[in-house]
Amino acid sequence: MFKISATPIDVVGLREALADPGAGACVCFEGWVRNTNEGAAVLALDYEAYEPLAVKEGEQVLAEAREQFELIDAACQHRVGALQLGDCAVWVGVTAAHRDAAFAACRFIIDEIKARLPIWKKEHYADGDSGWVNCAKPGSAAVSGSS
Amino acid sequence: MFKISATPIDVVGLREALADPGAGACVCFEGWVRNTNEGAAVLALDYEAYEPLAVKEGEQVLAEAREQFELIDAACQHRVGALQLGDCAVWVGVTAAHRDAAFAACRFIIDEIKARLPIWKKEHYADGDSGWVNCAKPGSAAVSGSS
Amino acid sequence: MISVTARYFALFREQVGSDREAWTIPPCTAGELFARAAAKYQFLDGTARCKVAVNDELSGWDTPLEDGDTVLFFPPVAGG
Amino acid sequence: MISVTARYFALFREQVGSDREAWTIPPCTAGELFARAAAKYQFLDGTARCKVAVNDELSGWDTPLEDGDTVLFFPPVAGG
Repeated sequence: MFKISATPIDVVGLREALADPGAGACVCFEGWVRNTNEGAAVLALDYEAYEPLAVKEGEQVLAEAREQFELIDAACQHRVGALQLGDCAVWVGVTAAHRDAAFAACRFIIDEIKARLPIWKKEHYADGDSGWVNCAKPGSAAVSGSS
Repeated sequence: MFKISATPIDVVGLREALADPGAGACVCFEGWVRNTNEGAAVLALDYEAYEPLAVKEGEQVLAEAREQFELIDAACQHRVGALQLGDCAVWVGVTAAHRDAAFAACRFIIDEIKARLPIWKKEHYADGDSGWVNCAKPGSAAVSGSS
Repeated sequence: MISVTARYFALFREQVGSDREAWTIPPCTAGELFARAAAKYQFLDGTARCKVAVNDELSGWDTPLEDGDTVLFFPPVAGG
Repeated sequence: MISVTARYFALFREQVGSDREAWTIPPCTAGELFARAAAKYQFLDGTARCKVAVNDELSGWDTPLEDGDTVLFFPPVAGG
């Protein structure tokens, strides 16, 4: 199940919900707000999503993962709003009988989520500047990258 | 830090201990006791470790991961004793600035832990039989496999 | 002429100063409307890096627009 | 002759019926002592799948044993 959340992601509850007697492997990925990006000191982030399509595309990514890998379950939540350093921006959890499938599917899901969902990230820097990650910056030739 | 634990692994506390303002990615792997192995219905497991060498080798695996990948932190705990279905047998947690390193290191660590540490697993089956995983079974030609 | 609604997100919304705009234009594709908006508001990222949805469906830039459509212009995404 | 202590784990311990055993033997390697124990207790997994530690250090099967050594015989491992 994919969800966009305006409140902190309940990583403990989400992991517990994955419990299944047939699962031998559980792989979870979390993306955290970190204090630097491309060499600039970051103070905080704003995440924005177009929720109707982000949810539709997020569910599609999870469905593709279930089709491509031998999974028991797969889930993902993405945060929106104002985030502070250390906050969890995105959580992916996958269970499978064996760890090969769990690792591969977890990686597939986060890669696709980052590439395909209509979600944007505005960074606020220590020098007072700010910028939308991956977007060409008006008044500048630079394009900021993402991790 | 690597630890052998005779009590349930505190996956929530271990993950929280990984928090770091420079970390953008956190990947956790958990191995759970599942209800089948190689087609046999499993009821419970006993894990046994030779702790002095398991800890030494576990710390060595974590050190190798830190050397080979750009990590912020890496930790692992392995359970011993009598485990029930669904119990967490092993937990690996890795943080890094970027997810490439976090995924690769988490996979490396669990693979090495499973291959190198003096830890053994005895399965108790629904049909009353039992067996040590990966060991040739006395009175039988079969060698049981692991996941 | 057709009447369509354009919706702008993230950086585009900031550049436009609004999250939506009514356009009355000759029949055209989503990409052609994007070119008009990009010229008007000086969007720097082109269609190779941006995405478009027509009536909540991700679509190709060559999708012909119809009267009443809502066209969503997505600047380069950065989830995760 | 040398006196060494062999320690048995998991399946080996069950087959031996004890977790340790004192051996007094002509000077030999860890692998040669393992062969004696394997013959005595009918261990089925050979040195290719088992591991040995001498005095708490993982060692090669060709390690010569010395008087007083403790030799740990590890059947195939299955952590995780």
